[in-house]
Amino acid sequence: MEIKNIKLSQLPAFFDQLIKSGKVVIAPVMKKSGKVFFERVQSYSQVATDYIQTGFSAKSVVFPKVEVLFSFNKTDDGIDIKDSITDIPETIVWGLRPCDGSAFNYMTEFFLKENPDVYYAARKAKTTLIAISCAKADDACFCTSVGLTPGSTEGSDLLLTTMGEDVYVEVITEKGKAAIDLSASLFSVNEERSKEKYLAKIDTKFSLTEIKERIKTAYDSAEWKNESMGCFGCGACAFSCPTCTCFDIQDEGTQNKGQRLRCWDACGFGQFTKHASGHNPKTNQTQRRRQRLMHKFQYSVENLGIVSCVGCGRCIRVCPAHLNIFENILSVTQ
Amino acid sequence: MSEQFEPKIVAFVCNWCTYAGADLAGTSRTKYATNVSIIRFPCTGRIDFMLLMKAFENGADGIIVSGCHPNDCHYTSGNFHARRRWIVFRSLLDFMGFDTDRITFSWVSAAEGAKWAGLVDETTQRIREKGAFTDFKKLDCSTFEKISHDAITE
Amino acid sequence: MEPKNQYIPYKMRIASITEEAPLVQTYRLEFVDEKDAEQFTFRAGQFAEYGVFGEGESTFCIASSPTREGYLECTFRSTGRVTKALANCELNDIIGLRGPFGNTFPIEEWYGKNIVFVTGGIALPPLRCVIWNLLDQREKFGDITIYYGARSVNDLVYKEELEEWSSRSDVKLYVTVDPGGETPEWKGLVGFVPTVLEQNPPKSDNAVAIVAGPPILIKMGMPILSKNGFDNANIYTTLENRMKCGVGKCGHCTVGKTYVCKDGPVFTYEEVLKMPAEY
Amino acid sequence: MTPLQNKVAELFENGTISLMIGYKNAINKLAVPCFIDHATQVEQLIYTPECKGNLSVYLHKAEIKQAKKIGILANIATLRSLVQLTSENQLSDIEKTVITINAQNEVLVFDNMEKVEEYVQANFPEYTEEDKKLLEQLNSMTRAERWQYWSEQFAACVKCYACRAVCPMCYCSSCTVECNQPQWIKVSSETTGNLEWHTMRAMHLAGRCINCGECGRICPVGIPVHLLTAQMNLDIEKEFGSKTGFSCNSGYALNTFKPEDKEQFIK
Repeated sequence: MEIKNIKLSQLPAFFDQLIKSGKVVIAPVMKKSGKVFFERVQSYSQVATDYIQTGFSAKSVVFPKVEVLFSFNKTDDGIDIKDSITDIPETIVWGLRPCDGSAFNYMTEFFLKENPDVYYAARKAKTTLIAISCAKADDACFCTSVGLTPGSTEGSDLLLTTMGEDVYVEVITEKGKAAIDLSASLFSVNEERSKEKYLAKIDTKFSLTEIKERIKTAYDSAEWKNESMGCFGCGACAFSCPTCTCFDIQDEGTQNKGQRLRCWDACGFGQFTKHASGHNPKTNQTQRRRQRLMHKFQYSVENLGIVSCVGCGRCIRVCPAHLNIFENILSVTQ
Repeated sequence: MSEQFEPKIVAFVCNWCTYAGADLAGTSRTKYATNVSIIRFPCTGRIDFMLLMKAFENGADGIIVSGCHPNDCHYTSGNFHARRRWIVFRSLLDFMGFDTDRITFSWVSAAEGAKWAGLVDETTQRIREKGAFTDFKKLDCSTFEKISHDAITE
Repeated sequence: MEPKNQYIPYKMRIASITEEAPLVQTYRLEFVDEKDAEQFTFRAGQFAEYGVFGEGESTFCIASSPTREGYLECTFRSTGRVTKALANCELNDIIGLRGPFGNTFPIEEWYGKNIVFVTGGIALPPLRCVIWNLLDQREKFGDITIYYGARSVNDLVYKEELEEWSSRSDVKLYVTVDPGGETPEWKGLVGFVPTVLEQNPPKSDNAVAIVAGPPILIKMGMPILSKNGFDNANIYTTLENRMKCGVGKCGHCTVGKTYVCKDGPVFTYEEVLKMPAEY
Repeated sequence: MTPLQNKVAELFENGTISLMIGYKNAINKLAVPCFIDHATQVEQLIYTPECKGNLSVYLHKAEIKQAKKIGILANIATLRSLVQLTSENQLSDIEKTVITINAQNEVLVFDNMEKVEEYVQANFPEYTEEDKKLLEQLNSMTRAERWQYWSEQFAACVKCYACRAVCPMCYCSSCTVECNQPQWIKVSSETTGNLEWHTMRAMHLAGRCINCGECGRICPVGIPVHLLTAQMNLDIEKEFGSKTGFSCNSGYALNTFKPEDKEQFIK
């Protein structure tokens, strides 16, 4: 891995080069509500710098909340179908956290390993991820418990760590290299150093190896009921989660002209598994929340070998009932 | 000669008064604007606000909602309930910044064929001056552009 | 090579429509594009996503046998938005089809064995595909026994084919209707499928059983067969959960870690027992 | 043990309640709902200014209803929703004991709704300063500005339906958004559909919303959705003189009428 250095004061200049490259730049922006969200920006002045975590993850860059799969148009001699994969712009995501970066690793594995998803593939190929390591954390952060750190490089293309007046730049992939090559003169050579001192301190909440072992038998735990009692069955946790990939396919328009869309869906919704006959295999919130948590820590490990929770803490922060995923996991694996 | 904008007006009317009033306007050969499409309901109490939203979503430029005068409801009180609902709905739309002038509420009895004709003429003229209703379309353009091209979270 | 876009449907023309029962219809579908027809192959047990443009997609098994080439058939009951729109389609209308998806019944492994089918209601279509597949190569199999039940006489599907099967000497057919669903003319059995199965137990030696039906029939039927000496690995079922994508992505059909759409829909009782009972 | 914990333990011991819905400590200094079914667990119970969540929404849950005798720790908003729910005949099948803590930090136990109603009427809450300010700001805008404001807000909505999920008044077992024949509200989240969803929600809650503000507080994208129903309540009070969550017999403003209702816009 190549290590570079850039002066903290030069970051805006680097950012301007990214904008000038004509690519779409998505960065965290502080909204009026005081929450920070990823948004398309035009200059560095719009970018929020003082925040712990964005409200939603950057997954929408590769897995938008609504995506047109194809459009159709009935004609005299049949029906025209036009897919929508063309026209995806080159995109740079600035300022995502290392946990979010590693979430892209999971998403890529999930979407592309088996039955590759062409829409994801097309978007991912055109996305560059510039991560910034965390100097601050709050009680909801638990990346260190799921095998990551506030300075993990997994999944990102470039990782920036502020060290006083300097920014320590880890060039992880070719895409990252291409990004810094846009303003090569701003970067100087640097040698590998420990980032430790500049990273947020996050206590581990549990031992991942132990949890992975124990959750194998946790399905029947009586604690699920108690832990899910507070769950309202909304989709806030799933929609804000960087690794939740469930979606719905819906047609909009008329039978003559319209679009087939895919849009985010959440396993917490009561209707998520309901059959046309009215039969619902998952009748209560206990089963639904168990599915979500077991998926993160058990099923994705069995299917893909990856724990699909990255410890970003978003589901804890957005939960209307303030349910806490790591406390839930701890209690059901007791 | 420049093409004049012809608005699409949807009228939600009750079966017993306004529909009969409109019928009277027709049988009396009263001339009035042809922009209106009438949808007949058993009672104004049945006219759900979502129907009005859907009409706008599907391309209406203006809406007329009309039924029996107070105390004349075929079902005794349907229009009283409707009136309360309209008061609230109209103030909600206003609070959301929706142009409430695009919706005309009225009482037209079975004998008021002339009132009906005048109401349609007046509404058509008002909407014609306002121009096409594009607020919803603009919203969709902006989100779809965002969704498919910018791919951003918000 | 670019991977195929799995969300773009084939265009299918409705070639014939058969009324099977109240609200239940069978459509015969033919590919609009001949190139698609050449490429498309499937095996017994697989399903597809049938879509009405502008309304959405719905999931059913392919009801025709792969041994009958040149067309596909699907049988569905109109209950929801999509199936109702589908039922409103007319002859020669074009609908979308994605698939085939999922795994298949291991028919080659069954050569020389006795086969028992247990099914109810609108779950006969997925097994009809298998039944014809076997009947079209009848000599390769031992006895074929079919248990089929429906809510009422009217609700029995494929009435003509049931006639045909019952008149064949090489098929043993038990047709039953739920108590109260019989008509004065009804000469068959009356009783729920599991009851009929218990009263007329199939022989388990050198046999495999296939159970398909509403979840309740699967949950009740498989233990009965198991108790009758069938090896759990020789009892097959086809699960059907709510599905959207068909390719193991959308998450609707999961039973624990299992995606019914790509790991199934065909499972053995042995596999089902290892899964949570969320189907 | 705090007075609250003592009181709840006592209620368990004398058999008044078999399930207690309260709050316990959560991370980031927040309070999370907790469900206690035995006197030995009462030490988890807290009551702090952070206990904002409206617990009455849990009374609609089948799992909770199974418990025969329910104790519920209620802040003033929760008390109001209990009153409103009672007036809508939603709580008649539940044997409940309501516990609240007043401004003097005394633990009060109400064993019937008349007492709750009396307490609510004596302590009827005003709109918060923040909400008042926001409403004033919005009302002083031009129509076009308000449209702009709400369009931007609704564009951010992701249709997670958390606003519906936390609302004690949203108790329908099947919601209009889940109806797809016809599809009233689009499933995908785009602005018109989002606007229709919020319009529908506000209309269905107008005159029933008890201003707890939960929907706005918990919105993951920060849309102040509670302002819609808050404004509706102001209008309804002005037009029809009815207050929500004020009396157990008041019913619902849009479910009734007066022949003398006034308006200026019906021609």
